[in-house]
Amino acid sequence: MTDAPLAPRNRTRDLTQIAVFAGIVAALGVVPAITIPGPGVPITLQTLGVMLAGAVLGSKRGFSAMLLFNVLVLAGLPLLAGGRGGLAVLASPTVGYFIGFPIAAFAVGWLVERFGTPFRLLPGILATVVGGVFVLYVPGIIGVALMAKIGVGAAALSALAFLPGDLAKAVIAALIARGVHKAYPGLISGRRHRRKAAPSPASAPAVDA
Amino acid sequence: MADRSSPLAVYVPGASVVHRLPAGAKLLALVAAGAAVLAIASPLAAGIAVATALLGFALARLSLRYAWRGVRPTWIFLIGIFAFQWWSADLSRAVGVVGSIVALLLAATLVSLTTRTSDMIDAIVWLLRPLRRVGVDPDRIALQLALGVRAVPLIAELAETARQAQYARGRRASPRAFAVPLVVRALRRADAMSDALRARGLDD
Amino acid sequence: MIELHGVSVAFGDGAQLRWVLDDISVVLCEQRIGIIGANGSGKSSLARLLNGLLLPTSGTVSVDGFDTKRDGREVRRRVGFCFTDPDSQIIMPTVGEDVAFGLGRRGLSKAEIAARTADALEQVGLADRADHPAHLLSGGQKQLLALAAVLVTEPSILVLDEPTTLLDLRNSRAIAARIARLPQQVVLVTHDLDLLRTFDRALVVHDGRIHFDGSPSDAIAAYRAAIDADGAL
Amino acid sequence: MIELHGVSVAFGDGAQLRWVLDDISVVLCEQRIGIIGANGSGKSSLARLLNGLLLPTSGTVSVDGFDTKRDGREVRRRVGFCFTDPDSQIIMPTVGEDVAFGLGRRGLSKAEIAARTADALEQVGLADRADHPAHLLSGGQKQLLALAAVLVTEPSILVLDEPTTLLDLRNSRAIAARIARLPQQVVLVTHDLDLLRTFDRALVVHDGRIHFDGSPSDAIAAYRAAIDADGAL
Ligand SMILES: Nc1ncnc2c1ncn2[C@@H]1O[C@H](COP(=O)(O)OP(=O)(O)OP(=O)(O)O)[C@@H](O)[C@H]1O
Ligand SMILES: Nc1ncnc2c1ncn2[C@@H]1O[C@H](COP(=O)(O)OP(=O)(O)OP(=O)(O)O)[C@@H](O)[C@H]1O
Ligand SMILES: O=C(O)CCCC[C@@H]1SC[C@@H]2NC(=O)N[C@@H]21
Ligand SMILES: [Mg+2]
Ligand SMILES: [Mg+2]
Repeated sequence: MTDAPLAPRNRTRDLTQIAVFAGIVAALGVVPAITIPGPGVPITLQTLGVMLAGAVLGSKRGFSAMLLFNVLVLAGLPLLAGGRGGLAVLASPTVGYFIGFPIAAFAVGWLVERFGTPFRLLPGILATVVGGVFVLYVPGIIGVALMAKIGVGAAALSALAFLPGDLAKAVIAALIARGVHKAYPGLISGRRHRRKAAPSPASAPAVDA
Repeated sequence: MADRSSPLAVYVPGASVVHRLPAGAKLLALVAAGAAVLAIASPLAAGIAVATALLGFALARLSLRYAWRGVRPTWIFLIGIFAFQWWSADLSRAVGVVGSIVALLLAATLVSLTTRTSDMIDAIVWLLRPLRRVGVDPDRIALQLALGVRAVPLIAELAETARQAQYARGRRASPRAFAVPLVVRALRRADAMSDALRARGLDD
Repeated sequence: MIELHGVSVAFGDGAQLRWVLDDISVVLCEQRIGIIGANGSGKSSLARLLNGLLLPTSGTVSVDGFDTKRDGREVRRRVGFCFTDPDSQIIMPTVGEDVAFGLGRRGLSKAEIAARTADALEQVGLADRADHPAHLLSGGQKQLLALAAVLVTEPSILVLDEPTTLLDLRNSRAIAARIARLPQQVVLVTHDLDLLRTFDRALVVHDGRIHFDGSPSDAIAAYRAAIDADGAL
Repeated sequence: MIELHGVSVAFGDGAQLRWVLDDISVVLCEQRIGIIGANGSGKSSLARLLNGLLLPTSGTVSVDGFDTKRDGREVRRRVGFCFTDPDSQIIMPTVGEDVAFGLGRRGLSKAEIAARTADALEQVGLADRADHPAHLLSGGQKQLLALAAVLVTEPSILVLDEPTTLLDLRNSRAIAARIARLPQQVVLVTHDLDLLRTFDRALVVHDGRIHFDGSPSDAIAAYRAAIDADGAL
């Protein structure tokens, strides 16, 4: 930690970090989304932000960041891909994915915390894939099935179209998260790798030299 | 630099009836409208809903340009939904569903345009007061919401300057060279904002 | 009154430990105090100690008898702080809301909040901008807004970390004039040596220590001498 | 040589359209050119036009005959740009990597990149910080880093937007001295009027137009007069 003289736990900084990640996911919504034929769920870069929120901030703050994002959207800010916002989102076929955002960020963060610090790439990818793809798809598919009035099987099939893109995003998110944790250590409070004889050159605790 | 005409510069000052309505009432009306819209499917009902929302714009003395701006970003979606509904049900249902979504978009836009963010946040906090008993701190939530609203243009600006800085150095963005410093800078920004908050006595 | 006793600050840990301030003891009670010094000498760190944004690694900092480590809240109520970059200080969307924001949780009536906000905006010349989107102000106006947002909370001490760096001639004159009229005690970190002319006292920070402490003109001379002694970059 | 012909720039659209620069025609061929003016007058917008960061809404900008709209890449190869806020320019995690970043994809050998990087850091006095995390530098050090990162790419024209705002006396002197020695053509936007003393030419931007164009001392006088005429803020 570079900020030893600061108060050890800074609740105000939690708030601003959460806000900033809600802002990052909003910024990713500016990238034009591609709507594929079907029930009207777009391919969007925002899932990358969801994974990042969990992988960088951990479970609780990652969850809060996405919850904040969702509340801002529902309050009417046009932050979803394509400039959508407002309560109308709850009536759209994407509602399940939308509700899944905080849950997915939590899952990614929870796994990253289990895997401990320093952040390592392969476990990181595992976390973003499990949390940011599979956990997200469960509410997402249910939402599509309900809103588009089609069966769960058909809805699940429609989600397959997202899989290649989302797997790529998961890898990119983990790569970015690794860079961020290296440049800004101390974000995840997970336990340090115990074995101090670990041969990994990345085991130096402080800023990379 | 961020596009400064982004729809986030939401509040349009005014003294109309709509402006003066309590924010809490407007929010509750919006929630009710959202629920009602789920039930609407007929073109007639949707037409009435759209007309009602437009009447609200007239009462607020806001030109139709503002109304259009609320719907514009969504048009491609609306077309998608329209086509899907037409294909899976029929034309009348497509008109009804899309019309009801447009009505709701207009209503949400109207509330945003006539309500100061701080009033909106106060209203949300007021609505959350019952949760105080289960350990929710409404003031902290208010602060969190305000910070979220602030963070959106802030990050957009950071992203734009980062893009320009790379451009100025003659290199294209690679994920490592763009995203990592951007997120780190966003975190530094969060540090600076939390310092500023604490300096203004807004910590716990 | 601000007192520092044997204050040291280190960043990092282990092999990367770096002492940024080294055994500083000083009592600040004059009305107008300037802090100057080279880049990286520790000025901002020193300023941040004064309202508990930064806590000393060793030693104590106290404001009107309140220790920044133990009574952070009391300290921050007394000490207002303005940063160099006004953008990170803006929280609410419009100018008026942003100033009023600092008055929340004080049990003030809406009318009183409005009155105080209007007053603070008046003081910095932004009275006609209350409904203007805050992030669309020019750099200079943002810096004035940041000052208003701090003044509205009526601190008894103001710490300003390079508040005029982005300003043009007219705006920096306006801020300087505004600072001159403030009733509060002011601690000002700056590279603009002209700003200190009328000050009561100036500290030169060098390499984490107080290299000189005295009148502004002597301090400026000492600062120039120190730089010349170090040789050109 | 930089040429602007009938250049106007607008931001926003519809009712929110704002003209920020208005019908500017000017040829910049002197070695040292300063741009001064009030906050929000359009200096940064003008500077950004010069390397195609900003494209004119109408009119043309060309550098050595290359149009910024059509030949953006050629223009950027010739024109190096330094922003005011050094934070937004830091791309890589450490000081050395950040400077080296601009040399990527040029087919240089690793050894050559290392040599040039070391040289650029040497020039701004950051040689001993090559492995330091870039975002933990002090503000002034970051500005020096930004300058090194641009110099390393060896542009033939340098556009600097207030590159000394965060710097102390020594560093701003050092940068001024460094700028004076540069073989390149330099266009410098600044609020620090002293920096322009030795310049060949200075433009005063006011309200989106070139209000004055001539020798630095005359330009400074014209700028002061314009501010005094406008009255205090
Ligand atoms: N969080 C941090 N972690 C590690 N080092 C830090 C941190 N903050 C500051 N430093 C280092 O402490 C030293 C003093 O920094 P400080 O910001 O106090 O300098 P300053 O005198 O304000 O400089 P400037 O004139 O450039 O603003 C610098 O070398 C800086 O790199
Ligand atoms: N992307 C943008 N969108 C809308 N308005 C803008 C944008 N960029 C700049 N402006 C406006 O254009 C005007 C000129 O801005 P510019 O940054 O060129 O001024 P400047 O002379 O560099 O000021 P300063 O001395 O404060 O840096 C300002 O009023 C600014 O608010
Ligand atoms: O914009 C919304 O309302 C939510 C969009 C959800 C899109 C989902 S998230 C998982 C999957 N991957 C994508 O790229 N798009 C879908
Ligand atoms: Mg400083
Ligand atoms: Mg500028």
